[in-house]
Amino acid sequence: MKPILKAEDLQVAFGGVIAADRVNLTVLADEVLAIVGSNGSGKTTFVNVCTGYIKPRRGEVYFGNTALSRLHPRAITRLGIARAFQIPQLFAEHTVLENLLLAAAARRGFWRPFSAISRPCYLEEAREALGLLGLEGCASQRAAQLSEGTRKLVDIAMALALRPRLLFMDEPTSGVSSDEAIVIMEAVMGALARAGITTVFVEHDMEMVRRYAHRVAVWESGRVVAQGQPHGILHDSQIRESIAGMA
Amino acid sequence: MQHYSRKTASLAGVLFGLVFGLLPQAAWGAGERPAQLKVGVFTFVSGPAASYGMPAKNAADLMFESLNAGGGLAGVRLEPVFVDEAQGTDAVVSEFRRLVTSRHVPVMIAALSSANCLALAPVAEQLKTPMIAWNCDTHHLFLKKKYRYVFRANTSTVPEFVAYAAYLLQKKADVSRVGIIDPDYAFGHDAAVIFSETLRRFRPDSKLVVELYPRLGSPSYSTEISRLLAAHPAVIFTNFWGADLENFVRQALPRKLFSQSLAVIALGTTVFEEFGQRFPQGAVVGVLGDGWYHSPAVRANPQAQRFIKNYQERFHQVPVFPAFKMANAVLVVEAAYRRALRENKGQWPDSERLARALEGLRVKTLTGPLTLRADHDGLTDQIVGVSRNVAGSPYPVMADMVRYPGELVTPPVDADPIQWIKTLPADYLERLPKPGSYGP
Amino acid sequence: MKGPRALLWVCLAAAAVAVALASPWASFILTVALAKGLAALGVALLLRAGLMSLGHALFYAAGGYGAAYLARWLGVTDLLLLLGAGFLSATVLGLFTGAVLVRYRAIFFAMLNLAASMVFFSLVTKLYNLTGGSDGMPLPVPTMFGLKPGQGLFYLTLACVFVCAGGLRRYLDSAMGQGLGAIATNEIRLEYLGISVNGLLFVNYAISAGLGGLGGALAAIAIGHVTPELFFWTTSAQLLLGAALGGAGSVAGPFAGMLLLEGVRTAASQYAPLLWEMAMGLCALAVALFVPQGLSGIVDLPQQWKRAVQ
Amino acid sequence: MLTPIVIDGLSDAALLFLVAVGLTMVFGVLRVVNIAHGSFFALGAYAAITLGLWAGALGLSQALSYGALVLSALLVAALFGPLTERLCLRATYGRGEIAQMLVTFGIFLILDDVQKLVFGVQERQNDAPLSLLGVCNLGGIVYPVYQIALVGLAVVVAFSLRWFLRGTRAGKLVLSVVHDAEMARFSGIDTAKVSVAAFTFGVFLAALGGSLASPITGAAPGMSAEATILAFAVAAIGGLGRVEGAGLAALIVGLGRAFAVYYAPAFDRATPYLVMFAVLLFRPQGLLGVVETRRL
Repeated sequence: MKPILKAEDLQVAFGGVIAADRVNLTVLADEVLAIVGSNGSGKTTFVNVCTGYIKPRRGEVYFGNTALSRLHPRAITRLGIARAFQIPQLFAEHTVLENLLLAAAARRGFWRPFSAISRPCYLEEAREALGLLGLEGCASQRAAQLSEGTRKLVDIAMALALRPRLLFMDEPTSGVSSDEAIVIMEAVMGALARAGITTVFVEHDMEMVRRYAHRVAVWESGRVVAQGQPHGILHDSQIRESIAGMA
Repeated sequence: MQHYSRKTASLAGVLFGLVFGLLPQAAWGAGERPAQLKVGVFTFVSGPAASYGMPAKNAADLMFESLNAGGGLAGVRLEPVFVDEAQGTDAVVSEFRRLVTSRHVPVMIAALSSANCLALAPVAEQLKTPMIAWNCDTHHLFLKKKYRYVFRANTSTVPEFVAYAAYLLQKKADVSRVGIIDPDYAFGHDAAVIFSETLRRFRPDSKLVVELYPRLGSPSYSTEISRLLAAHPAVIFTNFWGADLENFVRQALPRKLFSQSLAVIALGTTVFEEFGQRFPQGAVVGVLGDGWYHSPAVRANPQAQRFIKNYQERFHQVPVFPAFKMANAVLVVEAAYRRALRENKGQWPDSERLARALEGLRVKTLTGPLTLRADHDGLTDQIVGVSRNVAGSPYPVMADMVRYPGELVTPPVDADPIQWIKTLPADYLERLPKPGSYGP
Repeated sequence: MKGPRALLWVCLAAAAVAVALASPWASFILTVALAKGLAALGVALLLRAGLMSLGHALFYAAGGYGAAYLARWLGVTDLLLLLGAGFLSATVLGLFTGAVLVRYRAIFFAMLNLAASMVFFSLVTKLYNLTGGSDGMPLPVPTMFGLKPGQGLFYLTLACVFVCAGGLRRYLDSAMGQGLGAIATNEIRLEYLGISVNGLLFVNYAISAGLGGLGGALAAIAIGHVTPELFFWTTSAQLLLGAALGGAGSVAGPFAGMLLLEGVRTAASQYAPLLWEMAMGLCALAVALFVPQGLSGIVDLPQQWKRAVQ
Repeated sequence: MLTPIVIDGLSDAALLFLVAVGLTMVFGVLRVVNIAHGSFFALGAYAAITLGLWAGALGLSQALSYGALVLSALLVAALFGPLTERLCLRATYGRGEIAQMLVTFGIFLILDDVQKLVFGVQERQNDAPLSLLGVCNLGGIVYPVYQIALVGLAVVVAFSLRWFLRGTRAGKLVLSVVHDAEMARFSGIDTAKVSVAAFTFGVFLAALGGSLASPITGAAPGMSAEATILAFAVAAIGGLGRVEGAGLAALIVGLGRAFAVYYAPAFDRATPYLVMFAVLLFRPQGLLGVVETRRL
């Protein structure tokens, strides 16, 4: 398989704390990569660097041939990299449908001052993204009124509505009951597979990793200490020990 | 989208309510003698300028009361309608329009601030409503524009500040090094030019060593006072007024500024009462006109004496000159109506006739003669003197007074004022009355 | 739902015209209030994005001064040209200040706008020879294609209000308009949708500056005079007050807010001339404490009360 | 020439600090942008002058007028602090700055008229405190001692405030509410009480600023608008909520204005705003402000 994203020699530090220490990692096209590691091992930092929220001190991330480290999140988004957040980032005062409409409009041509956002073509796309995750029922609810699980789904649906080539998901099931988590993951992963979107997800729950990841990268103190098939990695006792503290 | 139209509906209700609430309340029967004569009076009753505007409002109250007590104008009672100028120029213009069109006020005494006078004059012209400026003194008011309905019942900055310079020159004061500290707006800048140009006309060696224009309403003048002290000017000129003047004088007094330099505190008489005997001695002071409550002309005028007595009884203050300016403006309105009635055989004048009656009107005001010239500007005398404490008075009096006749210190109609100053005849100073020639 | 709304606007216009015909003063005060409403509409636009400008008097004043300078330098008296000059000068100024200020949020945005307007206030007052200082500058009685328009200014203002309100209504329904509200709730998500938040704010800042300039020019022409007071922060506070009174929720809000303010001020100066400030203050307090959504929230009140009772 | 500039700058800075410190404290504790701040400043000045004049009229020792300066600030705070907080401000907590601005602007307008009704429109002054201490000669220029003493007073206010906030139990309580109101509530602190106390204290600081400045500045209509806007500028430059920042900002603006009066008088008026603009451009949080970053 072809590499789609390549991190080379990444280094990030906050004050004295090293959050990424010479990270080299490749994401392959069409794979589902899980990132695991204990709290503070640098997983979210990696996502933040790849999506432009944090600038690395050294090193570079390439998306195809494009270097990402100097780009704004919005520029990276327009290249085809979308992101879902650990804490859902929604427009709280808008309805779910309006949230999705904004995402659809953002992809198709946002800067049209006099064309209504509720145009059929945007509506269709927004509904489609909602449908992928089974959210049709709450389309007219205000985002602020949703349950945490639904907020997570809407957050992911917005990322999906951008029709990215690569999607980062930061702990899609954290803060959600384990019953709900399975339902969410089943819906999300199914939708991603159908849409053919390369996915990187940060995950605490090894069960989820075992079920959905094609490949796993293990983080420790800002480094990738191991990567490979979920089976091999998750059975390595040393690695299990190092990530034991996280679950 | 339902809620939008409901909102719009409720807003429409609000709009309708407002709009009809504002509709004029009465129809206007023109021509005949009204039941009462409303007079618009524009002054500051709030904000920093209220320290000038309020005495004027008080004066207007007294004057209208005494006019009504004397039977009003040919039996018509007068009623002042006050407008606060502190609402801002747009509101002042709006009120002017409202008074004219909705409340049928046929004549206005407006305004205190020069900005408001300049803004209201074209409106008065447009609405064909006689307007009598009572305190604003920018000489730009009548300089380029000719008005049919706008008159000024007091003088402009030119005679006012030529008078102070002339007084210094006549007294042969040392004017080689002059320091100026004026408020930072037209009044201050204009006065500085007029004062220093007049000095330079007769003493070309007179130099401006320091020129400061602190912002209006500065709470502290410490730095400015230090600079004045360091520059050692022989003369310090200021036309601060109101709270600014009090602050400046209070802060400068302990720092001996006024013993180091001869001070010209143009509006000093307005704070005599506040400072009492602490007011700097020997400072050149005046009243921007002839509105000095203790001048021989005022003492000889029983109406003025009554006014002062009533004012002190009611407001527990002496009437400072803005009070006289307002009182005199009310007298101008009265005189104009009386003249119009006389010239129209007792028929009540419309605004056109009233405006014609104001042309060239001569009024014997509380403080002296006033003429409305051909350019509609007022012509009055200028009283200047020095501050002096005398036994038996809790606050200083004006001593060494001079009363410059208006026509001697005012440029002729249509003359460019600065050019006029620059070409004053060499014997000009000798032709003026001498300091100390007026009053005891 | 388009029908009833359009009908209401037509009724409003008819009411305004009727009042203006009944009393020339009413047409004047309506002109000024609606002109201020345009500026308040600009302020409300930024309020939607959660940004509070304490310096929008800058653009209101720039509109007035722009028109005054055109008249002073080139002797222009044509109403449309004067308006254009006011609108353009404010918009250009808005483009410059906006380019810098849209990077700031919350109280910093408010403060920087305030600082910008106060710097201009100081300079306009100070540069006496250039600006007329605190005495200000006159504007000519305007002409329209060589004719004296009389009531024309009022109708033109009304037309401006309708064009701007209608345009803005459509704009607010667009993605850009909806994006404004999104800025208030979540900028980060907007960036991660590929939208430049600062770019969007910049566009809106320019629009709001333009609206301010248009309103300022209309008011200045109606009043016939401009003074530095227009730049002072209390003018900004008044515009903000009008916008907040009306509520940022509908485009009619700022106009209603400004009309209410002018109405209160006028009524106060008629019945209690010494207490107009207090009347306006009470008005502000009442709305802030009891009608948090502004006038456009009044319709929701009975429901809220019902809920409170239950 | 430098000595008078520095002295004038310092004494101006002292006044500016006294104007701004209450505003910045209230923002720091309550996150309230208080437009009515200037009104309390002006009320403090009016109260101090009135009390001082009364004392004088009653034939009491003139030295008592120094006591009147503090007493009047206490009175204004006791009268207006709890009332304003309970009746008006409390309803706006958590409703964002716009509601707060509306409420405080409303209070500002109302108090402006109250001032006018109670104290009239003529400027009021009582310079007994100014004249009692006499004058001194510094660098060839005469200064009133009170003006120099005011610099010391401002420093005292700054340090006692620092001590209060950092060194006393009450201060720490206040700071804990600033730091995390939610947390404070969980640990059993009555945040409502702290809010009233903190706002009243802020009003006290504003009124104290006004009363201490009053021997120099007097009191007149229009004073509140002026004070509010200056306080905003100084507080924003220093970093809203930072007492030390207000001190630093007052120094910069004060010295800047003094230099402007000597070398560029055209800009003295714009100095606070130019400084504010320049500082906020490069440090939007103000000189000593802290940036709050958001975690994703």
